[in-house]
Amino acid sequence: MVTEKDINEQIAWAKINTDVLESMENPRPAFWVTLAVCVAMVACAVLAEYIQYTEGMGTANLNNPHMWDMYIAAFVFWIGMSHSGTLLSAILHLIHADWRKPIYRFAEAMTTFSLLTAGLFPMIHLGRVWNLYWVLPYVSDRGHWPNFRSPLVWDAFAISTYLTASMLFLFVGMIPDLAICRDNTSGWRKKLYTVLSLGWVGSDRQWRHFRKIYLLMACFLIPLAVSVHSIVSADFAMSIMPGWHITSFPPYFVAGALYSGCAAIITLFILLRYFFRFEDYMTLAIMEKTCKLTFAIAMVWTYLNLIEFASIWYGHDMYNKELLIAKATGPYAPIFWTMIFCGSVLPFTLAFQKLRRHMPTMFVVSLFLNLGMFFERWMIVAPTLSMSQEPHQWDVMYGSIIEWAIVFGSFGWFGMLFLIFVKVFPSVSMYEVKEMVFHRKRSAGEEDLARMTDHSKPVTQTTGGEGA
Amino acid sequence: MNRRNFLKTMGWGGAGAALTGCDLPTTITLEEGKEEVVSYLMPEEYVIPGVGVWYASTCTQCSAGCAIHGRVREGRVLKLEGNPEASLNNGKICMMGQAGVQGHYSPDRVTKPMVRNGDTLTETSWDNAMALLQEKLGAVSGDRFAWFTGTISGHQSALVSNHLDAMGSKQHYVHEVVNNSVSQAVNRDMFGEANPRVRIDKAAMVVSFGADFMGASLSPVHYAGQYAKFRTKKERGLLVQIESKMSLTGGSADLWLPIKPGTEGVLALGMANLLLNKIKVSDAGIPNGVRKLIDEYDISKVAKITGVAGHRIQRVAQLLTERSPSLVLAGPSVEGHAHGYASVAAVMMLNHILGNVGKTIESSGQFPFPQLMAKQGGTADLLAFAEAAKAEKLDAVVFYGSNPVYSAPKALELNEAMNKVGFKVAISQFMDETTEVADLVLPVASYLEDWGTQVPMQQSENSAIHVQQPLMEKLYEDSKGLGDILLSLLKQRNNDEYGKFEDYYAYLRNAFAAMPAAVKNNTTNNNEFWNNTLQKGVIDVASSGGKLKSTVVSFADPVSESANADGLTLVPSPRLGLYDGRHANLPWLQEAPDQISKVVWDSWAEMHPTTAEKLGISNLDLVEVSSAQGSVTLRVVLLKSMHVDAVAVPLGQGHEAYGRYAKGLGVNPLQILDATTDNKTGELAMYSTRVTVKSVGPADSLSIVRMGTGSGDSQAGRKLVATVPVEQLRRTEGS
Amino acid sequence: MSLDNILNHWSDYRKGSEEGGHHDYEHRWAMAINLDICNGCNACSTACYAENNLAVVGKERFEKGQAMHWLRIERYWDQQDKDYPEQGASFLPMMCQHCGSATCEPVCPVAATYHTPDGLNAQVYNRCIGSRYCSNNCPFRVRYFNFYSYYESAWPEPMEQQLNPDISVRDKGVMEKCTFCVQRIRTAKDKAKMEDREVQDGEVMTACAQACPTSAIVFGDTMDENSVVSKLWKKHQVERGVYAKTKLAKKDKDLRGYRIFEELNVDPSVMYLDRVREDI
Amino acid sequence: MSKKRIMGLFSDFEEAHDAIADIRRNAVPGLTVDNVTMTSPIEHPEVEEILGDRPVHIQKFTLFGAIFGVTFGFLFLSGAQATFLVQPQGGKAVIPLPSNFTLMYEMLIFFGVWFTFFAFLFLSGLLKKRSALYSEKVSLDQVAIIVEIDGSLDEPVKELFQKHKVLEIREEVVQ
Repeated sequence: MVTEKDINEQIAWAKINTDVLESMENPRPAFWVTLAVCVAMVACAVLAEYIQYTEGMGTANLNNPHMWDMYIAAFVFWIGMSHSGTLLSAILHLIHADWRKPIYRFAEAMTTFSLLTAGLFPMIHLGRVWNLYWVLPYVSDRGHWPNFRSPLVWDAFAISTYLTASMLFLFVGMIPDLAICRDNTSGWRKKLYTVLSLGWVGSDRQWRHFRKIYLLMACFLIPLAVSVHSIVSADFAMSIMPGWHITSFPPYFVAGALYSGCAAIITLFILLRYFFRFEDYMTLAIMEKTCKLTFAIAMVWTYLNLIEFASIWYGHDMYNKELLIAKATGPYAPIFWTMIFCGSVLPFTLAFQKLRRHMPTMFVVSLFLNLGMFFERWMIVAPTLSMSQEPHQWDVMYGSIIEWAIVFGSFGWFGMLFLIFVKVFPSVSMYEVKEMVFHRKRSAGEEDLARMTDHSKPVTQTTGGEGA
Repeated sequence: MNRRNFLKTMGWGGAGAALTGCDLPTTITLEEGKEEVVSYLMPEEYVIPGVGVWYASTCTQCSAGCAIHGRVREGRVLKLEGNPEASLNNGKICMMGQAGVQGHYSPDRVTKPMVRNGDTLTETSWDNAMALLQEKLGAVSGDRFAWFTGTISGHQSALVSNHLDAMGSKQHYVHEVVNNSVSQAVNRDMFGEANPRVRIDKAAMVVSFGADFMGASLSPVHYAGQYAKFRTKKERGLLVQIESKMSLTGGSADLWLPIKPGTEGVLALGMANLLLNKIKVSDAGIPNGVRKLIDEYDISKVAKITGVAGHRIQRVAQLLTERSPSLVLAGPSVEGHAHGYASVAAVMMLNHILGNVGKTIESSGQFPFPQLMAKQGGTADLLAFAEAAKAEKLDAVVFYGSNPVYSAPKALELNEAMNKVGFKVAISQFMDETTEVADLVLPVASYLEDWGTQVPMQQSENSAIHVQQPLMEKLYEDSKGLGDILLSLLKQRNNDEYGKFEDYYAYLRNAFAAMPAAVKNNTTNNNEFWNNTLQKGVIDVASSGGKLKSTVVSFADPVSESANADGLTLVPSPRLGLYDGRHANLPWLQEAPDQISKVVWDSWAEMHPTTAEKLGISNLDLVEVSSAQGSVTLRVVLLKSMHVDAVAVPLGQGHEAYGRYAKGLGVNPLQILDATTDNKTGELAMYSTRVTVKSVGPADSLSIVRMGTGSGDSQAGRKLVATVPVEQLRRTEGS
Repeated sequence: MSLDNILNHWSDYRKGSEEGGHHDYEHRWAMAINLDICNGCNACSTACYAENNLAVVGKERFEKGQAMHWLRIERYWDQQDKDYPEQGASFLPMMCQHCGSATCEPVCPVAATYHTPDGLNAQVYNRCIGSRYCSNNCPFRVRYFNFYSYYESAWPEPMEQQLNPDISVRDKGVMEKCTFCVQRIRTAKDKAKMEDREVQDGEVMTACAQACPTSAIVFGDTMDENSVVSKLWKKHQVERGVYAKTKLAKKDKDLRGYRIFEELNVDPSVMYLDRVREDI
Repeated sequence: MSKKRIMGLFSDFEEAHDAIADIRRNAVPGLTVDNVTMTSPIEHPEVEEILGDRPVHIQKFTLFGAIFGVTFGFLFLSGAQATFLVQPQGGKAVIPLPSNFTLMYEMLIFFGVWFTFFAFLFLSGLLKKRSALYSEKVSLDQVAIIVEIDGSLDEPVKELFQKHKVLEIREEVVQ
């Protein structure tokens, strides 16, 4: 069996530049339609939030005991989504898996924007959002500090650190590409890229430092990403509520985060491939690798789910056990089983090569994987509140239209930011694709060259990279 | 004016007035009663801005007449609490009492006198209103004039009577939905007193046939206090509650026995049978006819009729003899049948058999001022009123403290009857259903703005008059105190005697000055006595000792005539809270969940799940409850605290008027009651209406769905409220 | 200065509730509720509305679970397998338990709920930002959130005149809960201080304890050994603290005193006495 | 004598590599490899090797940042906690180590990342005005070798470049 190549090494460097720069100017019309839909969703959410802001949180159907609901589920969802981008990029960088190169840029952008989306939810959900800054540790003349014991404060620390670090990681990795953009554009774009490329010229000194900082950042990001989602899980695990106070939550959350992030990468992969005609870069081979990775993570998630159920089942903690049974058999059972189906059964489609290579199928599957992951977050947040220690306050609650509008709107918000980003910034790392092509070609050796050129002819005259 | 007349004017008239009197004070400083606007820059000595001061007064939220303290700060009354000086309620008040401030501050109060102008009521001035009254009442005399009130006591009651006398009428209709009129009749016949003093605290065992003494009863706080003693004394008292719908009191029973509605008398006879024939208690004093009746009801027959298991009856009867003294009580669900009198008599007879009279049922003594004693209402007067009005025998009626248009069953056709009353005056605080059809509406001050005296119906060991004083200035200048209105009315008829009192305050001061010295601890300083009284809120008056007889009257067979008819028996249960509907306009009470069903802001039908299953009804369905008189549609709540043959629809909701909080909520079960009456007393048989129930659709019930296997009704295996057997208590805390 | 402070008090600052924590309590207010004489009549709850400016939310919001009843009466049916509840209903007045190791406290991000030297679990409305985490972590679910600006509709004129000026009316976005009538405690403490004496037992009565027609609720200071509450706690061998040893110290297992969810180690300040029923 | 900078653009990376190798072998007397800068469109570790050992110091800043983050974190948190005794404790200690450790961990990374980033900006010579000797082709696919020389070495350098198939030569005079 012939191993399919991740990328055609014969691709001309100039074509790489042209293709990527072109994408920023001239996407398919579907791009604009998607962007318009996203903006409309944001508009709905803004309206809903206005109502909620002026009238109160009750408009979201929140109540005692459901003080938290989809806002927090969405918060965890978006935080989780943010994980794959940076974490995968960093890990794959460390282990020199160079197939990450064409896709890591948008994955990291996804990280940043899902963090920016996630960051909205603590605000949306806060009763008195105008006092949000009280969570931050600043010196006040009244001697007030936030409560450093609170996992919510940990969240504030962790998320701001993660947002900073992942944005810097994205930015640093983009500097050489920004220089390319600077050199090939005019007008406002030129001004923007000139400022952002920070005077990058590609000198050996810059490259050496670049290599170092990229490595160091990657080293920081891996433990950071793990800690961030562990801390998000601490919002639940540090409580004493059944279904929340679970030891396996940190790894479970991290696995779930990677899972939903990978699924989102597949979704965006397919979208960008279509919008920007990136078939030469976002190849099926890379798609397959991403799918295999997603499948592996799906199985880890499934395993951790089973571990959680088993430890609850054999732990014989009354509150936890009755909650687990209620999740599977009570009013929320349809959601529970959808979660199990989408999270543990559906990923088996990723195990089949035929399906993996069929973009429409993968697009739908990846959306359903994330639907399952959204339900997973909701199944963590809501049922515990529905059914905690105090039976008098047991209740069942579903969100109001306001809550739904805001949660839907968050997808619009994310989509809007993401689409604007990929329109303004190169969504495929040009310099790294060049590196990839360069190194692969070298290692492939000349003897293979002839065979390879047979099967995909260079499209344009190759002007560079023809080292002997 | 002779002395006798004088005493009558002043409310001290009647049999007990032989107490030594005292002279009318020579000078009355009316100035003291004047309300002045005081600037807080120069506050009165006793007003400290920022500090609340407690003043004594009396609660009129129900007719129990508990003494209260009101916290007044910056001229506003903020919070009511029980007055610890009063042995009746010992510093406690119930939820209705707590919510009194809400009635006072209600946004829906009538603020101006109103006069009928075609279909609408238009605002008018007091002068015009009084002129109209002068004109209308001047044209009426004799029994064509009537007062229609709720239970009323104290000097206000005396003045109502005096006004009737001045009008030459004897028609005082006193109407209360929550009453014990049938029991009063039985008590009078068997023990010689209508309201003997009930001593739950002294009893070792209480068997209550539907007597919700801690709920909607004559004096819930007083009985709750007794109950606490009953439960916490060395030998913990034992409570058996027998009823068709679990009442608040039933919720606290050691043994709650559901009984087929209307068969309580039979059960009592069955117990008597056991006591006399099995346990061989003496049958002295039981008339032959009754004895024969008792013998007819052997245990198996009784068990079959009542649906109460034979061994339960036996056990209760056995315990009744072991735990002495015991106390057997009958409540409204026993009274409310055509054979109500017979049933209550059968129940109360157990007290005679068990020798409880004199031990746990005591004489309440001779209250020295009968004129002030509560005129207790029932439903017979409502029927009488409806009949008289329909026959166009009434030209002018003054309504106060009762809402007959709301609480009369449709069968009485009261709406039409009201149209036939020539001139209807409503002295009212709110636009309730009756006030809405009145020709003249007089806005009355709230009880927290008004003077008055109240004499509790059920007195504790120390009989007392509870004094009601304003806790703040009137919120609405154009409202008038009840006493002031009464005085104005009396002045129109008899200015000689009443003209000298500028207002009701002056009248009361005079009255207190004229109070027999013995009651005043022989003080001669009337100002001091007045001040002390206001401070204390309570005047102890010794009731001269009375003695109860213990006899058994003859009564008919208390058999339920409809026991085998189709359908279910409707239990129109009153609630502590909305009571008979008079508190439906108090949001705190609307928002306080019903103690048993936990429903708020609505009506509901309460049924046993088994019954519902048979009828194809599931929990929270919308059901239609129909009697021969009409139907109501409401949500159903399935609870096992119901007898399978009964469906309860609580009182209180279904107002078509009565302000923003009451209007349009729920249904009024009183409307669909049959007009059956008790054979003996003529009281409305409220608990005997047969109804059919059918589901008319599922209700929107999303917010009540519960998760998992448990529900909010179950403790789901937690230890929230654990129940321990009494033996354990005896071992650890007993003697 | 701060470093000195840390170093000098290190061992103090490292004490958790196992060692009694870092509190110098002046009082430890507590309750004892005798469920045997509680008849579930709701007087306490209504008194609480009157005393604490609790908003009435109306039918729709109540059904949504957005009510503000700081003190609610829970009604349970035991003996669910029987045809009829022959031992009546089980009533449980449930309010904030003012836990010594309150789980709501450590999770508040802005320190809006904290423990006072009076042993109260205080809620600082002004500081609250409405994250609602405290309520989520309260096993008793006794924290109530202002989901709306309830005051706008709860007190139409002139009803607002009834509001207790000793405490505030809360606006939307703020968590609130039973305070053990802290305004009454404050008043009593001020008075005692002015008269240069200790607060006497019985001087502070919460609105619910005051109202209870059967006097089922007893309120007082457990640090005052002669208070009724102290004596009741002692009599029923219920001790403060979170460790099993304090629980095992209960020699007579048949004594009726217990605290709800004792196994969660939150050290509630409300002791309940079992309901008693005579089985006949 | 004025100094000069000469830039040669190469399309063939191997030739560029060889050109530098020649300089290293002293092909142009007076020009050492220290005066050579190479700019390239991609990272070229193997070409850079020939430039000799040019150390990178970012990691030291990273280490410092991390240590600072942890120490500052602990002192800051404990200091705040020790002066804020009304803080809610819920039975926990005033200075609770587990939560402080969690936050210190975050602060370690936070400061580590920022220190690294600023060190990068500072040490890699970014944030400077680009010299005129920059070809946009470098961002596409060509390698540039820039040498800083005395004016006299002009010719030998150009020759060397030419020898290695230079595509274009540009120069500028440095004061």
